[in-house]
Amino acid sequence: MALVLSEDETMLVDSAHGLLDREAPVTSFRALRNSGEELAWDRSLFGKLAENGLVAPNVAEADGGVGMGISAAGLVMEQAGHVLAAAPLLSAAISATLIARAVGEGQGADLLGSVVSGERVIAPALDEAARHDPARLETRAQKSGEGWTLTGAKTAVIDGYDADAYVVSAMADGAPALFLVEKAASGLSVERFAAVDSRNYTKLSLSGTPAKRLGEGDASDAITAGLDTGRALLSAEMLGMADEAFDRTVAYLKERKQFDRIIGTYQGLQHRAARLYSRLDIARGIVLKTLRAIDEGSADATWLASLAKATMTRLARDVMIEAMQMHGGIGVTDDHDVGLFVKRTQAAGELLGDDHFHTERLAAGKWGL
Amino acid sequence: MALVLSEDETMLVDSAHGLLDREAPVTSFRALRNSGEELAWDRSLFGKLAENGLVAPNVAEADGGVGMGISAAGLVMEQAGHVLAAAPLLSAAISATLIARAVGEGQGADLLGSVVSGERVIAPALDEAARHDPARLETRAQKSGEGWTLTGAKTAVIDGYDADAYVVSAMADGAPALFLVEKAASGLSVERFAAVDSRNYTKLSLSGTPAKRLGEGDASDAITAGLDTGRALLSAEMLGMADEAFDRTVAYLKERKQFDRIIGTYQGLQHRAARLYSRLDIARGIVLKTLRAIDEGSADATWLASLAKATMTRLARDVMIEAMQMHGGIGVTDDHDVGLFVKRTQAAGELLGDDHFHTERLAAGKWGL
Amino acid sequence: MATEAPDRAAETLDTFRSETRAWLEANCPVSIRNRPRGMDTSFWGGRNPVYPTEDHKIWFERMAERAWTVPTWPSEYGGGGLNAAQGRVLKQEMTRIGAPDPLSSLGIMMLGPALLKFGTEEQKREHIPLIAQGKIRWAQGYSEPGAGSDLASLTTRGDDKGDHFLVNGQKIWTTYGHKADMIFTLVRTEPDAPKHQGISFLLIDMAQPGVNASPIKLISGNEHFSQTFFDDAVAPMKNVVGERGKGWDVAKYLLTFERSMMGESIGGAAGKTIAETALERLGKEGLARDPSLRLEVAEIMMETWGIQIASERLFDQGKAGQVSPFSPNVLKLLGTELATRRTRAMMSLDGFESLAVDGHDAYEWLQAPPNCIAGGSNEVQMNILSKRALGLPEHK
Amino acid sequence: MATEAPDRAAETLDTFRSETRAWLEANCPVSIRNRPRGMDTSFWGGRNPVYPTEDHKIWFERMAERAWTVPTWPSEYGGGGLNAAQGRVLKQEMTRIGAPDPLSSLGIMMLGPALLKFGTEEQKREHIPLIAQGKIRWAQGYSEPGAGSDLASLTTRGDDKGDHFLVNGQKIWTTYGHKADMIFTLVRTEPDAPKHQGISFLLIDMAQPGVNASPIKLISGNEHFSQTFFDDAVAPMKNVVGERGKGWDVAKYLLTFERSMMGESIGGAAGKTIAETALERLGKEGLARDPSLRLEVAEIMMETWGIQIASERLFDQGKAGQVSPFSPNVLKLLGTELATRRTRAMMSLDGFESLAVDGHDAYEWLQAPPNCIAGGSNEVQMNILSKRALGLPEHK
Repeated sequence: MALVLSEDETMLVDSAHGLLDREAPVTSFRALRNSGEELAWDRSLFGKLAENGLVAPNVAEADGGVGMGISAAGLVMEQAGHVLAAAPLLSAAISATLIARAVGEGQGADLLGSVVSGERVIAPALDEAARHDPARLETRAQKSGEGWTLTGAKTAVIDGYDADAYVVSAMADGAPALFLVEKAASGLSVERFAAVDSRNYTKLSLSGTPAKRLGEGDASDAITAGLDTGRALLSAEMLGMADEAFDRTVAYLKERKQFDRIIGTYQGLQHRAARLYSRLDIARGIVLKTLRAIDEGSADATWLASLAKATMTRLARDVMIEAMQMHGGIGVTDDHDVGLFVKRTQAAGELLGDDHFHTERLAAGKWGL
Repeated sequence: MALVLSEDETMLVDSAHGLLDREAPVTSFRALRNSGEELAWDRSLFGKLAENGLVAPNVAEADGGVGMGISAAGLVMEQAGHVLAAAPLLSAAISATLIARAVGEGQGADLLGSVVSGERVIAPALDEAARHDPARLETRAQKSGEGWTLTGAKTAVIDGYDADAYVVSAMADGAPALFLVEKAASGLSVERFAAVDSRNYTKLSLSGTPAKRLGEGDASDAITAGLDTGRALLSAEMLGMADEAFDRTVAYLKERKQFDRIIGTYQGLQHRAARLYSRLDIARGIVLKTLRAIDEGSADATWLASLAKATMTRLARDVMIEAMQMHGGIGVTDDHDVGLFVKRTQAAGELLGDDHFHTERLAAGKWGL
Repeated sequence: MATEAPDRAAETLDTFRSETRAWLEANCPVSIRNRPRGMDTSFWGGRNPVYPTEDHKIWFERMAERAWTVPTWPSEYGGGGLNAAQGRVLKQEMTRIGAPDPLSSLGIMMLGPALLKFGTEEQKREHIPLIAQGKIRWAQGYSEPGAGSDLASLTTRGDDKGDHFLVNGQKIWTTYGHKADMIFTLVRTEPDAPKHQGISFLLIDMAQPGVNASPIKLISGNEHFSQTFFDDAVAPMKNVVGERGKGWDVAKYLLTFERSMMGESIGGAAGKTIAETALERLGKEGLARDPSLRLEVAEIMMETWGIQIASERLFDQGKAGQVSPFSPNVLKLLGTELATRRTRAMMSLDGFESLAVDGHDAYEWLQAPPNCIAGGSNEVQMNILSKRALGLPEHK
Repeated sequence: MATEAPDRAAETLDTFRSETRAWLEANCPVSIRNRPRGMDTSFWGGRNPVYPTEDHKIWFERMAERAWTVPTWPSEYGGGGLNAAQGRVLKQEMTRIGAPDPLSSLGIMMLGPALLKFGTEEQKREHIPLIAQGKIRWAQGYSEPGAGSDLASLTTRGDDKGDHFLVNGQKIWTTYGHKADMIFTLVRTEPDAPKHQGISFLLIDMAQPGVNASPIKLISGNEHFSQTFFDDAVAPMKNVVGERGKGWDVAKYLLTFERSMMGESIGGAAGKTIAETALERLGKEGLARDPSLRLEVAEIMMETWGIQIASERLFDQGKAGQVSPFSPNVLKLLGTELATRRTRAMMSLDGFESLAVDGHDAYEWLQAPPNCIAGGSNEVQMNILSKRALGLPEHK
C-alpha cells in the first residue's frame, strides 16, 4: 500500500481526533493522574473508543473486528499520543495480534470480539527482564489434566492492573507458547507498579496458575508479531506525542519574549526547530512504512518495527528535551503539560525495547554486522 | 605537574612559534606539495628545528637531548599543526621513545643523539594492518649469527620514505621485540604511499633483512610507550590544526557578508561556533593532562593517550567540517588553505588508531565494559 | 480491497517489467555494468561527444533510440513517453543489473523539467529533442562571486537590445561550465525592479567570443565547476524561459528538483551498502573487535533507510497529489549531511589505505562537504524550513 | 626541576593529609557515609534547623567547631583558614570515605564569596560567621516572571526611604525561598538609570510580613524553588552589597561561581561512575548483548573525564592566576548537557525499573533538564561565548 493515507484512513483519523479532542483533552489525563486513581485509565472514554471501532481495529472482520489492519491501529495511537489519552489501546492491539496469530485468523472471534468491544481488557505479559529481552523466557508451562499450569514471573505488563485476563508467554515442551490466564486464576499475584507516566503497569507472579493454551506448537512467530505490533504502535504514539510537543513549542517560540525579542526570531532556535521538523518528517515516513509492511506481511516488517522504534525513541526524547529547553523554566514545572509528554515518552521509549536494543537488533539481525 | 605551562615551556612555545611562522608558513607547505617532491618534507626547515632543540625534545639529557619531556614535544607539535609544518617531528619523537625505552635511559645516546640533531631520520615501523591493530604482529625475527634477520611487512610507516633507518617491531622468541634496520639493509624494500595529506609514508617489506636488536626481553611496554607518545603528539598536532582552522573560520565569519549581513551575526552560526570553542577548551585540558601524565609515568597515561586521541580525532574532524561549511564554496576549493587542514586532520586521526579504536580501547581496557 | 482496474494495471506493469528486463539484459554491455559512478565513467553528450569506452557509446545509442535517456518525458518532444510507474520499473531494472545512466546531463536533470513546465511550445520543440539525444551539453550558471547562497543579490546584467540581450558579468560555481555547449543562467534584465525581481532565466550559447569559462579545482581534485565570464555575450530574446523578470520562479522550481535529487541520490546511497562494504573489508570478526565503528555503520544504515523511505513516500505523495513543498529541503539537509557521515565512515573502514591520494574512498569523502553548500547551503535550507514550514518570525 | 621550598610544602601537605584522614575517620559517623546526595540527606542550617538524622547533627557540630563548614575562608571572619591546597586535600579525603558536606548552604556556595569580594568590613563581620555556623539559611532571588534569563529587564523595585528601602515586586525561581531566613536579591533602586544599571544587590530578611514565598513543584516533584512576593518589605540601607546601582557586577560574579559549580559538580559526577553502575546492573555479559548502550556508557565516561580534567585545570589556572573568564560558561554548557545525557543513560541501564515514580533514577533524570535552563540558560552561555569569547558581532 502507498505511503499516503487512504480515504478510509483519513476518515478514521478525523473520527479519532474528534472524539479524543472532545472526550480526552490533556486536562482530563492530568485530572486522572492527580486523582491517584489506581486503574490509571478512563472507563467511559474507553467505552466510547470501542463504540467507534477504535479499539484494536487490527482485528480481522472474521474475528469480529473492523479489519482495517495495524495501519489503522497505528493512526489511532498517533492521535491518542497527541492528547495522552488514558485508555488500554496498546494492550488491546498487542493481545489481539498475539491471540489471532496463535489460534489462527478467524478462530479467535470469541476472545477477540470481547477485546474489540471493550468488554474485556486482556493484557500482554511477555517481558521478564528489567531491560527488554525477549530471548529470556523462564516461565514454565506444565500439562495438568486437560489444561496447563504456569509458574514464573512477568514484568512490564501493560495495562495489567485490574485487567480481566492476560496473554502470557511460557515455555511448553521446550518451545515458546502462549496462554490465557484469567484474572481470578489461583496462584496469580498482581503487583501494581507506579510509573513516571502515571499509566497502568504491573508485575505478575505465577505459581502453578491454571491457564488455557492459545493454539498449538511453537508460538515464536506469534510472539514476535505481537512484539512488532507493540513496537510499531508505540512508535506511532511517540510520533503523535513528539508532533504535539513540537507544535506547542513552535507556538511558544512565536509568542514568548526575551531580551525584547520574540524568541522565535533567534536563528539559533530556528535552526534547531528546523532540524526537529526534518527528523519528524523522515520519521513520519518510517512509521507509516512500518505499519504498511506489517499489514502486507512483508519480510522486512519485523526490521522496520525496530527501525521505527529506535528512530522514534531517540527522536521523541530529543524533541522533549528541546521542548523543555525552549519553554525555559516554565517547561520544567509540574503545572505545565510538557512534563507529562516528557514522562510518557520516556516510558513508551523503554517498553518493548529502546533505541539501543533495536539498533543492535537491526545490526546483528538484519545486516549481519 | 600543573595543567598550566611552566616558564620554560612558554619560552619553548614562543621559540617554536616564531621559527615556524618565519620559516614554515602554510604557503611553504603548499609549495612543497605542488612541487611533487617525493620526500614531502623540508630539509632546511628540519635542520633549523633541530638546531633550536625542537626535534624530539623528549630525549633525556643523558641521551644527548634537552630532556624537556613529552610535554615539550607536544607543545612543538601543536605549533607545527598551526602551520602544517612539513618535517619529520612525529617519527623522531616516537622513535626516540621506542629506542630509549627498549635500551634503557642513558644507554641510547649514540642513536638518540643523531635523532635529536636531525642527522638521521629514524622512522617507526609498527603497524601491519590497514586499520590500526597493535595486537597484530606477524613480522618474525630470527637469530642469525651475532645478529638477527626480519621477515614480514609493515604499513603506515611515518616518514619512512628515504629514512636513514627504521625501528621495527617483530616477534622474537615468542615475544614482541624492537630492531633497528638500516636503509641499505639487504632484503628491505620500501614502497612510497601517496596520501591525501601530502606527507611522507611508506610500506616496508622485509625478507631476511639484517637487523640490530634494541635492548633485550619483551619489548611490549616500550612499544606501548612509543604508540602512546605518537597518540599524544598526534592529538597535540590536531589541537593545533583545529585551533588554527577554527580561528580562521571565526575571522571569516566576521568579514563575510551574505544577504546584506555579516554572517557572524547569525545566531545559528554563533552557537555552533560557541560549541566548538567549548569543546576545544575541554580538549586543550585533555591534551595537556595526557602529556603531563606521560612525563610523570602515571598509570593512567596510556588511557589518557586514548582519551586524547579519540577526543581530538572526532573534534578536529568536526571542526574541519564546520570550517568548510562556514567558509561556503570557497572553503572547498583546492586554492583555499582549509582543504589542506582537512586532509592532514583526516590522516592524523587515522594514524595510530582513530576515535573508534580508542573508544573501544578505553571501554574494554580501562573500564572493563 | 483491491479492485479490477489496479489488477489489470499491475499485470501490464509485470509484462513491462519482464520485457524490459530481457531487453536490458540483451542490450546493456556487460563491461559497463556495476562500475563506480564518476565523471570518467559517464557519457555527457554535447557537440563534441566523448565516450568513456566504445561500450558506453553502444549503450547510449541503443537507449537513445528508444528515447530511454528521458524515459518519462512526453514522446511528442522526443521523450520515452513512459508513465511514472513504468519509469520506476525501468530504473529498478537498470539498478538490478548495475546499468549506468546512458547519458548524464544537466539538460535532463534540470533544464528539461524547467522547459516542460515554463517553456514555450517553440522552446520545447527546439531544445528538448536535443537534450534527449545528447546533442547539446548544458551548464548551470546561478551563483556569482560574493553572492554565495544569496542569489537575489546577483549583478550579471542583460541589456535589452531589441531582439537580443547583451550580457555582461561573471558567474561562479557554474556546473560544467568549461565543458558545456550552452548555459542556462540567471541574469538581471530589469535594472529598475526590486532586488528579488527583475531577474530572467536566460539560455546562452557558450560557443561565442563573449563567453569564457575556466575550471575551479575542488579539494577532491575534481573540476566539475568553473568560473564563467560574460563580456558582451549575445542571447536572443526568445531564449528567456518563463516570463521576463520572473526567472526567480523558474530557478526556485529547479532548485527544488536539485535538492530532492541531491538528498535522495546522496543520502539514499545506491549500490553496495556500507554494511556490505564493512563486512567485506573487516569481516564480522574485525567488526566485533571494533564495536564503535560497527555501531557507526549500523546507525548510518538506519538513517539511510529512513531517507530511502522518505524518497518512496515522496513518490507516493506525488501520485496522490499530496507532496509537501518542504520535502526537498528536508532531503537536501539530511541527505547531504548523511553523505558526509557515511563517506567519513567509509574512510574508517579502510583505515590507512583510505588515505591514498587517488583512492575512491578519499574522492567520495572530499566530494561530500561541497554538497552541503551547493544547491542552497544547508543553512539556507534551515532558514526556509524555520520561516516557511514553521512560520517562525523574522527579527525586525 | 624541583626546588627546596615546594618539597617542604609537599611534606607539610602530606602531614596535613594523614592527620585529616585520621580525624575524619574518627569523627564522621559511619551511618551517614556513602549515601546518595539529595535534599533529604543534607543539613541546610537556619534559624529552625532540621537535621536529617542525629548523626548529621553530630557531624555538623564537629565540623562547625573547626570551621570546616567553610574550610578555606579567612579565620578572622570565622572561616577555617586553610590554604587552597589543604582545602583540596580535605575535600579529597572526605570524598574518599564518602563523607557528606556537613552543611549545604547557598550562603556558603554563593553569598559568602560575594561578601568576601564586595562586602564592607561590617557586612563581613555580621554575616560570614553566621553562614559558617549555619545560623542563617539564605535564598537566592534573581529571576522574575516573564524575565527568564533576561535579568536586565527585572522590575522589582526598592524605593529609597532614607535609612531603608521599601521593596515591592515578585521573584520566581527563588532557590529555597520558602525555607530560607534571608534572601539576597536583585532590586531596581535607581529608577532613572538605564536598564542594565540601577540594580542593587540587596539582602532582605524574610521573617517580616512583607515577604511571602510559596513553593514551585518541578516535574521531578522537587520543590527547591519558589515564588517570592515583596509587598512593602523593608531592607536597611546598609544591606546593599557592593555599590548602589551596581548589583549587576555582584550578580555576574556569583553567576560565574554558580556556573562552574553546576558544570563541574553535575558534569563531573561524583560518586559511583556510570561504568561501575552499568557493570553492577547488567554485568559484562549483559553489556556485550547491548553494544549500543555499552558504547553510550563509554562515551559518557570519556566526556565526564574531560570535564573532570577541565575542573582540575581550572584549579591549577587559578593558582597560576591564568583563569580564562569563559571557563564557567563552558563548564555550565557542556556539564549540564552531559548530565542530561548521563541521567538518560542511567534510566536505560535500569530499563522498566527506571520508570518507578519514586525511584532515584527518575528523580535524577528529571532534575537534569532544569539545570540546562537555570543559572543563565545554555543559550545565554552560548551567546556569551560567541560574543565575548569569540567577538562575533551583533546584528544591528
